[in-house]
Amino acid sequence: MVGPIYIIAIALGTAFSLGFFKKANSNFSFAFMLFAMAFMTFISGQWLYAFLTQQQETIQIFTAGFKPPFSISLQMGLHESVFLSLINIIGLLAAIYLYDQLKEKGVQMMMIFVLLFMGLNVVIMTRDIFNLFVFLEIASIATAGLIILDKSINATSAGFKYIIATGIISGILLIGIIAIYYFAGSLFINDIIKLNLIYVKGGAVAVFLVLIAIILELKPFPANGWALDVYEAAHPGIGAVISAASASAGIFVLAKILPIVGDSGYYIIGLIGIITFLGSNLLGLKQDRANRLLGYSSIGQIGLLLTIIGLTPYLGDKTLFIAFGVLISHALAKAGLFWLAGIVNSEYIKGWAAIRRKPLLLVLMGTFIFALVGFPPFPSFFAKWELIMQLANNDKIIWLALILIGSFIEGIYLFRWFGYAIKEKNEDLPEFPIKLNKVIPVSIVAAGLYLIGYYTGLAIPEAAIINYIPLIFIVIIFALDFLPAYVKNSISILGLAYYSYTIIPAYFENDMLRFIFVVIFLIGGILTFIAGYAYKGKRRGFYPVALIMYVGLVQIIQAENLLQFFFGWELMTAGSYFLIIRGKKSMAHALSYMLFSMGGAYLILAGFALAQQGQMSLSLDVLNSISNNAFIIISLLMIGFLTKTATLGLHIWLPGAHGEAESDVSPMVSAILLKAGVFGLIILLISTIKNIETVSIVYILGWLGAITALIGNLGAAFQEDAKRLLAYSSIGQLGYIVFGLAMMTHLGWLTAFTYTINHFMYKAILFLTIGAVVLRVGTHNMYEMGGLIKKMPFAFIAVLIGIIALSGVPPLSGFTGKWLLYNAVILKGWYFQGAIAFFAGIIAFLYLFKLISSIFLGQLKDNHRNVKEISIWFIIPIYILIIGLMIFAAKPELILQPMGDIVAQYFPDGGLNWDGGLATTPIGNWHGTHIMIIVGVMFMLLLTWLVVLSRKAQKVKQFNIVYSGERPFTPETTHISYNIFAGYNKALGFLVMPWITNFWNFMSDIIHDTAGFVRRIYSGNGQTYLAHIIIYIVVVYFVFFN
Amino acid sequence: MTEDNFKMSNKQEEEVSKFFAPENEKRKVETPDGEIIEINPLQDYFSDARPKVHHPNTSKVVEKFLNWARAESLWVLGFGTGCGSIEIPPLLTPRFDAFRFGVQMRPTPRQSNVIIISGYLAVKTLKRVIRSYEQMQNPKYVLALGSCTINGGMYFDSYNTINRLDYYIPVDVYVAGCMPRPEALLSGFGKLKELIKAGKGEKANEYVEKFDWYKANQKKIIQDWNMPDYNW
Amino acid sequence: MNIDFNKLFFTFLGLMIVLNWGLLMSALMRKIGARVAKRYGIPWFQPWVDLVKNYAIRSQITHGVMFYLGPVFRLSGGVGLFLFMPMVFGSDLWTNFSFKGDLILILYFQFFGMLGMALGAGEGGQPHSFIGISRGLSQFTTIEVPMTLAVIAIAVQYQTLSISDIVAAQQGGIMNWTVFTNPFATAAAMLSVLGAFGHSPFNLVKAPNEIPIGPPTEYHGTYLGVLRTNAAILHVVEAVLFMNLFFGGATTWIELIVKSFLIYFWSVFVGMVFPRFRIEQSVAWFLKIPLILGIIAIILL
Amino acid sequence: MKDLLERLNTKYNLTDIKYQRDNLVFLTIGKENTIDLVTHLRDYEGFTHFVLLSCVDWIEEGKFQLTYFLNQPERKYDIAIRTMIDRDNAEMVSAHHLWRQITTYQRELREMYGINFPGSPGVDENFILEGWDDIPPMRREFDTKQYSEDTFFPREGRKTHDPASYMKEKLYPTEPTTDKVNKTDE
Amino acid sequence: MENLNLEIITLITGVILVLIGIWGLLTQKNLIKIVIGFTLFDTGIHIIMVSIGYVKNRTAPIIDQSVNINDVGNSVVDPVPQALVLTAIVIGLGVTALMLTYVLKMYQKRKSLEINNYNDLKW
Repeated sequence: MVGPIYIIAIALGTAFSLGFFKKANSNFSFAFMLFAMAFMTFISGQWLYAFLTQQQETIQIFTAGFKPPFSISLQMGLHESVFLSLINIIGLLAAIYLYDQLKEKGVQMMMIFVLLFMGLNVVIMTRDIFNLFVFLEIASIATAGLIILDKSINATSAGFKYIIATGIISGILLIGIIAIYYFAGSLFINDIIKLNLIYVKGGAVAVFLVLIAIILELKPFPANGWALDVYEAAHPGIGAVISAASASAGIFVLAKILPIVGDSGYYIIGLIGIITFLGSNLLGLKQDRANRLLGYSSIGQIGLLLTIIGLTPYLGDKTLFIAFGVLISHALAKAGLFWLAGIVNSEYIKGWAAIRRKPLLLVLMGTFIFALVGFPPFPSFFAKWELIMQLANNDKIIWLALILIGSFIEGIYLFRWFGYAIKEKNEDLPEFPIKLNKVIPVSIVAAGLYLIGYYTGLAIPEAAIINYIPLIFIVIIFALDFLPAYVKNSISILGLAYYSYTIIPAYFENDMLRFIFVVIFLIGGILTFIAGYAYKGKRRGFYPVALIMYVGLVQIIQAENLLQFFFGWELMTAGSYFLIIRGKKSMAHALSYMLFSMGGAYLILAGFALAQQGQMSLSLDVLNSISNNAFIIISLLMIGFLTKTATLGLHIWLPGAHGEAESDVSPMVSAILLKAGVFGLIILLISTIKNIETVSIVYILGWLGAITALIGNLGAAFQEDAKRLLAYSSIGQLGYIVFGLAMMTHLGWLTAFTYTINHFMYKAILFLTIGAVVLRVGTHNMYEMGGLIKKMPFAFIAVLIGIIALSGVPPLSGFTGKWLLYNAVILKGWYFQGAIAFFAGIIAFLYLFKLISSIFLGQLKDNHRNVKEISIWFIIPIYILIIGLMIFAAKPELILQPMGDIVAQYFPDGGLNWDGGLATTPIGNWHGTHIMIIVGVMFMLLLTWLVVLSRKAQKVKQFNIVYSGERPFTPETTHISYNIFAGYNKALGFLVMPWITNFWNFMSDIIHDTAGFVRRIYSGNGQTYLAHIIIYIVVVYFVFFN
Repeated sequence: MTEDNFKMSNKQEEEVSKFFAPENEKRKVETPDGEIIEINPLQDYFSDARPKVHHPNTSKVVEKFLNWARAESLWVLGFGTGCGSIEIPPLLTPRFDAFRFGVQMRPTPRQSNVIIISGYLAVKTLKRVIRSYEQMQNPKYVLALGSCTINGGMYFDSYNTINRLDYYIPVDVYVAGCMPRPEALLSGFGKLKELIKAGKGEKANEYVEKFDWYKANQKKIIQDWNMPDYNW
Repeated sequence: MNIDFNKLFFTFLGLMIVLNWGLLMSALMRKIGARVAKRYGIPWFQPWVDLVKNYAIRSQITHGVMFYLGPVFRLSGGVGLFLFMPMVFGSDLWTNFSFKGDLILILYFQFFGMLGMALGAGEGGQPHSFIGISRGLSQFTTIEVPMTLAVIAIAVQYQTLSISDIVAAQQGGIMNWTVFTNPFATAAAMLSVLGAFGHSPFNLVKAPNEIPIGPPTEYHGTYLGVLRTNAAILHVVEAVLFMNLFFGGATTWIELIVKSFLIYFWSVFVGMVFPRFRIEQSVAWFLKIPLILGIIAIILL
Repeated sequence: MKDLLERLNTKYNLTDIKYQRDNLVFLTIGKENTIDLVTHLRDYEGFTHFVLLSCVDWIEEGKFQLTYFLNQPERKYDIAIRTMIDRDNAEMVSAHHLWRQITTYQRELREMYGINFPGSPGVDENFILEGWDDIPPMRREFDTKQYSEDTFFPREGRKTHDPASYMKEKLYPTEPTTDKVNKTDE
Repeated sequence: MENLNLEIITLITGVILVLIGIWGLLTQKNLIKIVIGFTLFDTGIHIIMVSIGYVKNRTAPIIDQSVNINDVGNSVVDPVPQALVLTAIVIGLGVTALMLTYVLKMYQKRKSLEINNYNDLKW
């Protein structure tokens, strides 16, 4: 094994010998330097390997043969090796990345670069506090030297601010060190630790000075203006090094000296950390320059790490795992993003739209963003999970809340940025050159993130059972992205079919509840995929993300423990986010979807954490036995799930997200995805049936559901956009489902299940059909269509059946749901809610009529005279669903009876009595088949009669209408569709005023304005930043000693 | 009466086209697929089918019964042309009460059986009358009111008022006078009922049989004939 | 499913009775209206004549399949309501295909015809039809709110969703009728019935002089005959529904005829007195007074 | 009213002033000053209400006489401004910028007399006559009776009487009279 | 004053220098003066370091004849701070040099030594 001392030796040797090379030999000198960096990486990696696999003991290295305190000592342990490896790998990759710059600047710059990493390496390894100072200084001087790499005036002035600030900080560190020496008489950290200087008068100040200096090196909010300038102005390659390597080293140093401070330091560090985390992310909200945004994010992540360190006493032995997970995600993702910034070379985040010309880079960016925010399968996901769980176990609710809020705010700007990258206009953006040496490091860190994420997952027992095989399938699909769409479509369908084949039969045997949902998810997925054949071209990126969503959904079903559930939930969210953002105008909608989903997910996370508190288990059963805080826990989880079901107040993301999505994505995200929220609610309510708090919560939930149904339907009635209309309709329908579940009776739940199945079928039919029509006619606006029945009879029939079913008119299956609903309402005694729900159901007629008549009836427009029937690939799934709908309508007992058995497990009383096809409740009965037959026979008889009477009718064309003696001239002026419910709007429009949208906008404005106001502290003047540092020290001093 | 001579000749079409409003002219539109198609409004939006003769029921008894029903249920199109239109509303007042005789007003030609040409008929109005008349369904009757419909009345020398209604649409009953009082109108309804019950209310078929003659007359005075030959 | 021909026969007979009674009733109402205006009015057989005349129209046009199906839907709605409505209480033969739990079915089946008709008229492409339909749907949705509250109130009061059972519970004296046991629900329902029958002040759906007859503008001849047949049936059946729910039902056809006449007359009576509402006025009106009455009815449960 | 006219007289050359009533006056002004006067009356004298625009065909003099009829709502004055324009190549400055409703009158005059009002919105559109291609019917050289006979299939046997003598004969048939038929229309 | 011995004096001098340095850093607008402020601050720290290592009545930590070899621990001042201060001075020198380089570069680019002219980056 190569001794760690050689790292220093090699680095120093390289740095010195580089001086001998001529400028002309820059390629050779670069190779030389690269070799040195690689060797340093190798050494640290080899130690890491040894520690991980061969139970290597921690070793101390005494320089010059003396023992401390007489000599400087280095230490090489597991932690050191991890950090060294991380830093050196980043250094190596950064060197590759900076090839052009280093070569251009020559050997001096290479020297500085190597020296920086030498400094960082020693900082990690050293156990001598003064040595620490020296190498910190070397590192920061080297950094300042590297900042000049970018010749712009901004970089220079930022570098000046940086060096002034670090100068002050190191001065303070120096005073602290010398004071420590004065009190301790030693510079050897291990010795100092033993002395407990913090309890010595004066010694405490010394320790404080060291501590604050190290913390200031980590750029705490708000004393960090100098660092932000550097992040913004320095070359992105340098920014990456500062953000990833230097910050990691700083964190390690802090951890190293923390024992000196003792337990009293944790609190202050935690406080500083959380303030930094929240403050920095908050200010990041207003930021529109990419590099500076990255700076804010970096500081925020470091703040999170500080918080984690500060919370060590509560996190116990999990601290390392959590900190490591967060740090590695941060370091790799941030390095990657900075490097990407260097490639894209755009000052403003809107300019990042250029990145999507290179899909690979976009994928990499997505990887980093999702890793930063903490999505599976990245290490930060598992770290965050453990963090939240441990905080909850230790009753640190406020910390938990603050961390989640901070993460949420970070998500806002990161996803906004990502949204710009995917969707902002990029036609007039400049081209950027793409170089292999720049892409390779980025790719390597991205791959590293996945790999480490996988292994991190293995480290948690609950996560270890997650089935990664479907994800591998997705990776394969992703790798096949160059194939044409139909091939990938076929592969995806086969994959889903095989997936269904492997898991559905088992559920059919054992668990009907999950069986229903898994059928909706997977069979629904297959059906919607069939429609994908209608698309030409490659549909880049569509199949992987769609499959991610389905895998996530199935994970939710399969989940045996909370972590697995949450894993699936986040996976589903990520996949659906990508699906939604594929729509033409859906950037803002995808963002609001993501934010609501993220907020909901964090609430769920908090709820899970509190639920498992004190139960020493993560299995889903913990929900059964929530004891304390039950009200809060159930509310949190419920609100979390309600964001997915788009219940009133949390619904504003849905219309845009579903309305703007692609034609075959809308049914995926509406008919299928929303059911995830329903499933979550069901799981929650099943588990908490016995809980006393549930009663009051479901009462509120019932009202919410009913009002959601009303507002959703009313909103739909005033839409002019066909897909938005359907989206609002989804809100209303989900309101019914929530209402049914909230009743907590047998019939109520049966209603909810019926609606779930029905909504899946008819909303899929409607969305697929309307989507297909939209594909043909090229507009969403209903008033621009009309008279398409002559051109698209199949589509018309599908929509007709869909709306008859949706509206609940007998004899189709919608009536099944309505009949159950009213029985349930009357037996439950929720009359007002029932009346509201009924009113909502009737309003459905308004929008359904508008939907079908504006599109298919009335006047055919000029430019649609030649449109064709909707694509056969849409017709196939639509008619399969129609057959399903018909079967459900004619033989409801086929599904209702087994569903009744499921519900009876939880609500044994008050179910339906079945006698053949006759369903009976205490207050009435109903026979679906008979009604179908009676209505059908009657209809056919009457039709026959009319046909006999008027078989010779003359067929006429569309303008052959009564027009008061005149004649119509254009179809546009003859077709009445726009705002046809104006009178209704006058009377009831106040109900659909965008109160809720306004509320959320107001919230968003408040946060953004606060950010805009607070960030004025960063005046751009170096002296102000110094003043910040000094004031900060004073303030923290008083906090620390109080 | 073949299909060919029913359609307008090219020359006719050209002559007519100079009066067309812009909406009537052929226009080019872009389909959603980006293809350019030409729209010919008159052909694409209007049925150009020829009206058919609808023969009475072969069974005399049935036809008699149906004629009785038709006579007892005269639905009048609410269409006022000249000064006579002011004489129609009193029909519905307690003084005259045409409802007694099964006369009711309908607002749409599709549901009406009787059109009352109530007085002088300007050329511009004639066009609307023809449209409305053609939109009525087969057993349909025309009740012409006032001397203007007979020979032009006091407008016999007007440049813009027709003189003889029966050159343009077949008239069942004339009610003379300038203006005839509502009593006379009621008597006209009585006459019409007699005609219908006698099976003589087949003017609708006559219109179809002498279609070309009627059309020629109509087109002679309606210069901007911007509609299909039969308004279904 | 074994077909009970006896039942079918009586159902058909009942349909004929209802149809003819509906036609006669409409004639009577117009006669009464005429007499109020000091006119002689139409002959009592005028509706039949009109019906025969309409079926006897020789020529017809069609705008398309849905246009053709619209009246069929509409008549199916009316006949379907009849089929599921128990007509004469205590008689096996005159209860049609009603079953225990038909109340909800009937509430929703009303829409079957409306929706079909709206679609048919929509394919006609007539702008006035669209206006009429939008008004009709707007108004009908709000009518249903007080109506539903009333229905829920009595469904809870009698703990059943079966019309027959509701009628049964009202037997045994006039004081057992819902109108006395639950006056608020009855009031709410009787106000909403004004809108359901579509007489003034709630007749702007058809508003003959404003938008020529609204939805059926394009319908004529046989179609119109079908629509008129439906109107006759529907008016009686709806009156019977209210009779069954609030006025103790009927044990004989005579009672049914008298009661349905009075219920229908109520809406005609109001229509004689009040002028027409605009759509936003009628929507707002139904959401004010009848709704409050309905809410009181629920609160009092 | 008098002082109004005095004021106007100082600015414009008014001729043929004729008082119909105390508050209604007809006056004539040259074609080129007409719109100027009308504008002045509207803007400074409060004649904000435009009543009508009419035309008389003086075929013998080869002129059309246009009359702009204005009303002053405050003091209830009416003023009618006449102007003579050439019959051949009849053209008048449009006043649609003063009152939008005047376009209707101008359209009518365009159709009925063939007077052009360049720039008036929609002046060339059909007003009452759809597709008229003869000389404008209100011009006196247009023989409307001839046109009617040529076009509208006159019914045979029409008789026209002098109402006075015809009614006298009808009512007092005992008096010996000769046949007073003036004209027989074929 | 009896207590006012050398170590206190140096300590106070050092603290005063540090304070002057900070004052200069915070208030001076000229880049050069800021750098001077920093050097003052740095020097002050060095003096503080030295003063901490000083023990009254002891000699310099150079082992020669003047020092009793057996009583080194009690007769010389602590050598470590003095060793440290050397390193610190070197580092301070490096930092100062770098700062001046920056000032030079900034001046070359914008021909101004006002720090207020270099706040393009903010927020």
